[in-house]
Amino acid sequence: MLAGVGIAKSFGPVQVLFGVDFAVDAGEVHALVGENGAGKSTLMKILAGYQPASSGTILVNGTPVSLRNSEVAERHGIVMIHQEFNLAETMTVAENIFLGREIIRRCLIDRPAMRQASARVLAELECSVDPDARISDLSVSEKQMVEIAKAVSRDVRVLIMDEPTAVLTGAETEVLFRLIRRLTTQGVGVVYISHKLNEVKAISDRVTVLRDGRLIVTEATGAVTPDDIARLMVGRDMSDMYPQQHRPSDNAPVVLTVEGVSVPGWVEGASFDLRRGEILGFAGLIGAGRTELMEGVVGLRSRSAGRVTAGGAKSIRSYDEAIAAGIAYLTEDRKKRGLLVDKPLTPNLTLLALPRYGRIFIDLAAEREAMDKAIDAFEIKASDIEMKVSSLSGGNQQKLLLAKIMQVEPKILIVDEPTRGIDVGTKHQIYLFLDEFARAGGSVIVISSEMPELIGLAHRVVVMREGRVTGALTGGDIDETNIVRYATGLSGVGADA
Amino acid sequence: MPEPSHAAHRASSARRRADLKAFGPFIALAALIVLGAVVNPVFLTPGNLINVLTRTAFTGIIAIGGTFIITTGGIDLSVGSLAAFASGIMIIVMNALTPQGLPPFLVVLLGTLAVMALSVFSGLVNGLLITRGRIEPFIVTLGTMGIFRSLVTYAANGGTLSLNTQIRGYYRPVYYGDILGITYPILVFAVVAAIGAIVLYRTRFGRYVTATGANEEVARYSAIHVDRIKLAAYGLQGLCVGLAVFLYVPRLGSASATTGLGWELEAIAAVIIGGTLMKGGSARIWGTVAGAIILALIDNILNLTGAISVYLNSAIQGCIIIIAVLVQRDAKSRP
Amino acid sequence: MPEPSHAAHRASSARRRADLKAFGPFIALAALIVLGAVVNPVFLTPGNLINVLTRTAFTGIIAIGGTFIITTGGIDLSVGSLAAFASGIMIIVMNALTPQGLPPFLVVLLGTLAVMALSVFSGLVNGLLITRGRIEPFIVTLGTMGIFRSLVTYAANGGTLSLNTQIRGYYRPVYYGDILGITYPILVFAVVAAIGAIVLYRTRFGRYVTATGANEEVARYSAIHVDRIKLAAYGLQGLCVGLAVFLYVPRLGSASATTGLGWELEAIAAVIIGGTLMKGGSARIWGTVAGAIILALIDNILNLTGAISVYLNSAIQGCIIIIAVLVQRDAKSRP
Amino acid sequence: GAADKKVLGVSIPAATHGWAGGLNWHAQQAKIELEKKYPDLTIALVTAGDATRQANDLEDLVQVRKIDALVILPFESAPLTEPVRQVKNAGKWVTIVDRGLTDPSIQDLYVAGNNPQMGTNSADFMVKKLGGKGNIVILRGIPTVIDNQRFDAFMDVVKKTDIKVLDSKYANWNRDDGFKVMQDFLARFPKIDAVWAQDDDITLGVIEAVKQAGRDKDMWILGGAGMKEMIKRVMDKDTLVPADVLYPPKMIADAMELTAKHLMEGAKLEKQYIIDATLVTPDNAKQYYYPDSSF
Ligand SMILES: Nc1ncnc2c1ncn2[C@@H]1O[C@H](COP(=O)(O)OP(=O)(O)OP(=O)(O)O)[C@@H](O)[C@H]1O
Ligand SMILES: Nc1ncnc2c1ncn2[C@@H]1O[C@H](COP(=O)(O)OP(=O)(O)OP(=O)(O)O)[C@@H](O)[C@H]1O
Ligand SMILES: [Mg+2]
Ligand SMILES: [Mg+2]
Repeated sequence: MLAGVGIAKSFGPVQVLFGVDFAVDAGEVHALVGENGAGKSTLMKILAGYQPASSGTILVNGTPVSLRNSEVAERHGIVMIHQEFNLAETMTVAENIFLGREIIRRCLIDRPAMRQASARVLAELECSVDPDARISDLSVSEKQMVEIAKAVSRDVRVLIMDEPTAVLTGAETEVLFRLIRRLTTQGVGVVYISHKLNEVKAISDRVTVLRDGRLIVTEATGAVTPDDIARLMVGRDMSDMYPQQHRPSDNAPVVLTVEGVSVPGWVEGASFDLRRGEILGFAGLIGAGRTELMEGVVGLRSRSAGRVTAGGAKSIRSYDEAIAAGIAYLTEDRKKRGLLVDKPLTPNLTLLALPRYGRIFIDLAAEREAMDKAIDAFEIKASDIEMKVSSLSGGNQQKLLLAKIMQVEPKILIVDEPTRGIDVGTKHQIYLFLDEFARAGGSVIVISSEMPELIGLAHRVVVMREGRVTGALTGGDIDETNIVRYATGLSGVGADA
Repeated sequence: MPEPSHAAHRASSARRRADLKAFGPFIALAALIVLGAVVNPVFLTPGNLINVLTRTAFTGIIAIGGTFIITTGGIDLSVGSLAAFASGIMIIVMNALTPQGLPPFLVVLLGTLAVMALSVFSGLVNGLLITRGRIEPFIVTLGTMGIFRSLVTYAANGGTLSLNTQIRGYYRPVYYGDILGITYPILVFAVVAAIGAIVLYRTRFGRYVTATGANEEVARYSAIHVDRIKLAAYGLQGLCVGLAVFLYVPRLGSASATTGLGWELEAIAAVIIGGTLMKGGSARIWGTVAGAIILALIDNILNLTGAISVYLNSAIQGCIIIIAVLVQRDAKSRP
Repeated sequence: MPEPSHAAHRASSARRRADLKAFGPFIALAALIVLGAVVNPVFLTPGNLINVLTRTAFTGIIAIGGTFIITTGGIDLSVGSLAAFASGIMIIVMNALTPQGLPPFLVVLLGTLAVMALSVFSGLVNGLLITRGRIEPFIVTLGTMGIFRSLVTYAANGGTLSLNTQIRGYYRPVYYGDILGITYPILVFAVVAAIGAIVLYRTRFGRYVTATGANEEVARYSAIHVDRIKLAAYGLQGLCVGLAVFLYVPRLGSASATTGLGWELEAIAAVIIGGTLMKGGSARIWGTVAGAIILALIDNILNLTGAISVYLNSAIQGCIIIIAVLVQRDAKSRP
Repeated sequence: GAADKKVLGVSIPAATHGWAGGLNWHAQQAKIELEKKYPDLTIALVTAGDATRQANDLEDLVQVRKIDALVILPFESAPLTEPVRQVKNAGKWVTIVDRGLTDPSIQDLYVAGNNPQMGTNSADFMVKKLGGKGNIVILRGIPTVIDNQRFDAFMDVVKKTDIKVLDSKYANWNRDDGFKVMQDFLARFPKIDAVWAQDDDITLGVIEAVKQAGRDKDMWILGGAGMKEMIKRVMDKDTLVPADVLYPPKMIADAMELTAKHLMEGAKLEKQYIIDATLVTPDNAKQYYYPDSSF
């Protein structure tokens, strides 16, 4: 249906794609996998008309076409959901969903019709977002659902999804899969980019592996295991994904105490504590309020009640105080809150920890050195150190963000969706990194929508539902069924009778 | 609080906040009206209010166009100069046509057409320099601001261009005439605002204007021709200036280097006081209307009292503007 | 191409592109100098160039402060009025101190301190209204623009405040004096620009200013006190205005309602012509310096020739400004 | 020969309001005529939008235009005193027009309009026509020394009579502001016998406002400067505009002519030429009517 033959792409002197062939047929789900920076997003942007290829041919139904821009591509029924959000923040959900193809009645925009149509698509996605809500008021996962709604509400024949589930929980992923299956039965071809290989295994018919801008293989998914895929991606055998768990001793000192924290509108009286050397997971469905709780804990959001103490007697009220107490928070929204995407890598890396680079003047040499170290330590792939962050691949941006947070050498690390958009190989390294961090006496709070991640990594898991802590699981109790029971209100505090 | 209403509550409270936000300028307006009534009972007489509203029409109409510009994330500093230039050309054209023995209606019509064409063209020139030339709107319109004003000064030989008295008599009612006590400029202003609101909120073009200002990249990805939208917005601003000139010329029947001086700041202030965001992406046409009226009322109230040293006029003006906006910010932040 | 040089080549080409961009304003400046030399050979005489640069100092120094403001994503329309107000207060203070029999040095020093305190305070008031009051900078500074100008009018009773001639004689060299032919205002301007560049590019504060303008939310999540940074930027702008006033007062020795009229637009224009982005997050101090000089040169070149109708002065000015920016845009887009 | 070539520098405010526009027109007219009359004379005419820019212009005139003499109508007196002194110190002839410097010893020639006299003459006429009593409103110019001089002189006269000044506001020598302020005065004061608008640009706006309110039979307006439309009205015995007080922008042309004459012919000049703020009434209006002027 849609095919690229010999697609090559260079940014200036840097070549990122080398003669890649890729095709998606009607009614199939074709997964595209590869390491961070392998060129997946770039390839798809070319096939969807967002970027011109340096060379190569694009075929639609066997005829060569020139996709000058996304408008032309869309006329061919090619629709792409981007890895980074493409929503106008000051506009409403319905306005965004229909942007560029408003429903017109008697020369005017038919708002009720658009609202209804949006509500219908959102309902199909089992998403409870109000079509009249402003995008800026939504959480990342809700934004992602809006992106999906925006794409599928179009007249689509080829749907390209660039890591749609990076910020979605299991339940939503299920909904998405049902939607994909329905689309394929209608003859829609789907390209599915993901770093979650079990998802790839579950949903796709074929899988293509890209490494360093080169096509490695295209296979029927049935013929390979997730481990095979991982090996093809990174070019070597993958060891165990999660590090060997070590439990911190029960009498390890408590380093962070959170008592009755309420964040107006989002969180009601949440309490928990964190021990030295512990990795504490936070689970919950979208909208459970985990992000808001943590932002309230570190002082980035105002609290209406509650105390947060870390060693000292004084309650932490501002992000400054949190940083001073050795707490650092990694945001889930890297584009809006994490990185200055129009700036080069170095100023981004040191922004949070800038006081460490001089009281008044910045030690540029030290900064450069830190950058080099970070590139090594986090394997950030950047063709030019002076390039803008927005030119980094999604996964490399995430690595940079993690490196930025680590610059303050925190004792307590709160990471919100830390592996969002990270490839399997690097994910493994991040897990190792967090584990080592905890072993060395640090403490970690992990908010994750990936259940296996929490189960594999956390010593203890706190579950939230609709702004309240509903329970905590330890040891052998940490499994999917339990988490889901607490997260959906079948067990725990406030369980539905 | 019962569980199910949790999310609903959040959403509705957000909406309530948004509503209050939209009401901000009107609250400030109401406060100002009360102040006016206290300062001098004459303030509330229909005669005075009609006068003030009629005067508001020029900058008000220009500010409607300005709302579009600012919503795209741009700015137009040239509107006041353009108004002067267009007034001058309109007078020259009509003066040239009058001796030809054409019926006055036709003279005014042709003059008006000339003015509209000129204004839209000038707006488009701004737009082209901004979109094709990739120059900051601030610089482009600062440049054309000087150019237009120079041109009218040149056309008037440094002095005044005066409309032929004969045609003036015919054209005069366009400013001074009324229907049931409401003068034409007020009516035109109301109609322009209504059309502006419909275009901005109910048409594709309006939606694209908002999207362009909200996020150009997203707009481009949604197959919106961002440059064309911006160009059209500047053209529209030109059209609004043309309309304002059409209403302005019959008032004094003349144009000079001082015509329209400072209208650009007044128009922009009206837009911002009305609640439109300077950075673009969010528009409030009716807020702009309120903003324009607020600015006119401040002048009026100051003229209606002798209590304040004339030297301090602009200080009072400045304070009221800031307070008017503070009032709405306050109204907004209340839950 | 052998592999190892690959990366090096890449880096250098990117850097070259960035360099060209930064050179834009300087190319425009060079073009203007050539134009001046062609129009009148006297243009290139040291006497003329020194004159022009000396004049540039006022708005130039203000524009350095403006670069910080605009980099945070703000704007300050009140600088011209503040300059007038501060000049007035400085004159009043010095006039009041002179009869006290203090040594002139002390009189000037106290006057200067008063002016600095007042200017910084006024800048901070702007900053507070913007950060605490959550009002658009455009509105706040439009308001204070009126307020400051009113206050100087009031202080001067609608007329002119003139500096005591006795102290004037002593103070005069601050504008007219020189070291090796370079006048003090030029030296101060150069020093302020250098300090500005160091602060903006090499200090934490400068980095925070840029981050705030680039993305306020990211800055907040990086533990930056966005409000304090903005406040400091407005305070800094005040300081720059104070310095400009310190150099300005000995020149004309008086202040009135028309002092510093239009300096705000000139300062902003200098910043934008220099390549700083209006939307914030990207600063070019040396570009601003070039921008300020460009604007002064345009005036100067217009005075070099009698070929153009005086009515068209601002038209030529407008055209040159637009062309100057077009030139740099062009230089940028070339590979 | 080249030695005889002379440059006369003329620095005036830009045409930002009616009177200044007239000034520009007359200056340009005079430039054309004088350059024709004296082939060896070049006139460098520059205009400035504010005092600072005018000071810049002076530097440029001396430095790059190499003038031999300067005719200047200062934006404001005090701020330009020092810059003009610099010109004088550079050995140039200096003619000051209209607004005297704070140090009169600088000037070689002073061609003066008389602002206080304008206020006094206006007040005298008003007192006479009103019979020493009545209600008046005043529309002032922009806050400057000139405006203060006119206003203070006017008030000195009026204070001694039973004329009541209801209020005075700035109308910025701008007809739109004149219209606006007058509309509000009309709304505020039910009984106004006369208006002192001080400037014919403002008068234009005032007339329209008064007409609109239908009160053109109840009051009359006294402007000033000698705009041709106003002189015409006076000539035509318009009851709304019974008189005008001259403040002719043509004074710049006179000053240029005198200076040129001195420069080219070595003519001896008086130290001072005062141009009176003559009261224009229907009797003498004809001689002040220049229908071709832009002002
Ligand atoms: N505009 C650009 N300028 C320069 N280099 C770019 C640009 N866009 C992408 N690149 C580079 O192209 C390479 C491929 O990026 P791409 O985004 O396609 O990777 P990806 O496979 O999608 O990775 P991820 O899994 O992290 O999203 C990266 O090295 C990236 O830095
Ligand atoms: N600015 C806002 N205004 C109104 N509601 C908001 C806003 N931001 C978030 N919410 C709501 O708050 C709830 C909690 O947010 P969020 O989805 O981030 O929680 P979470 O537990 O972190 O979930 P996630 O898995 O998505 O990170 C959501 O229902 C969301 O709609
Ligand atoms: Mg990608
Ligand atoms: Mg979250």
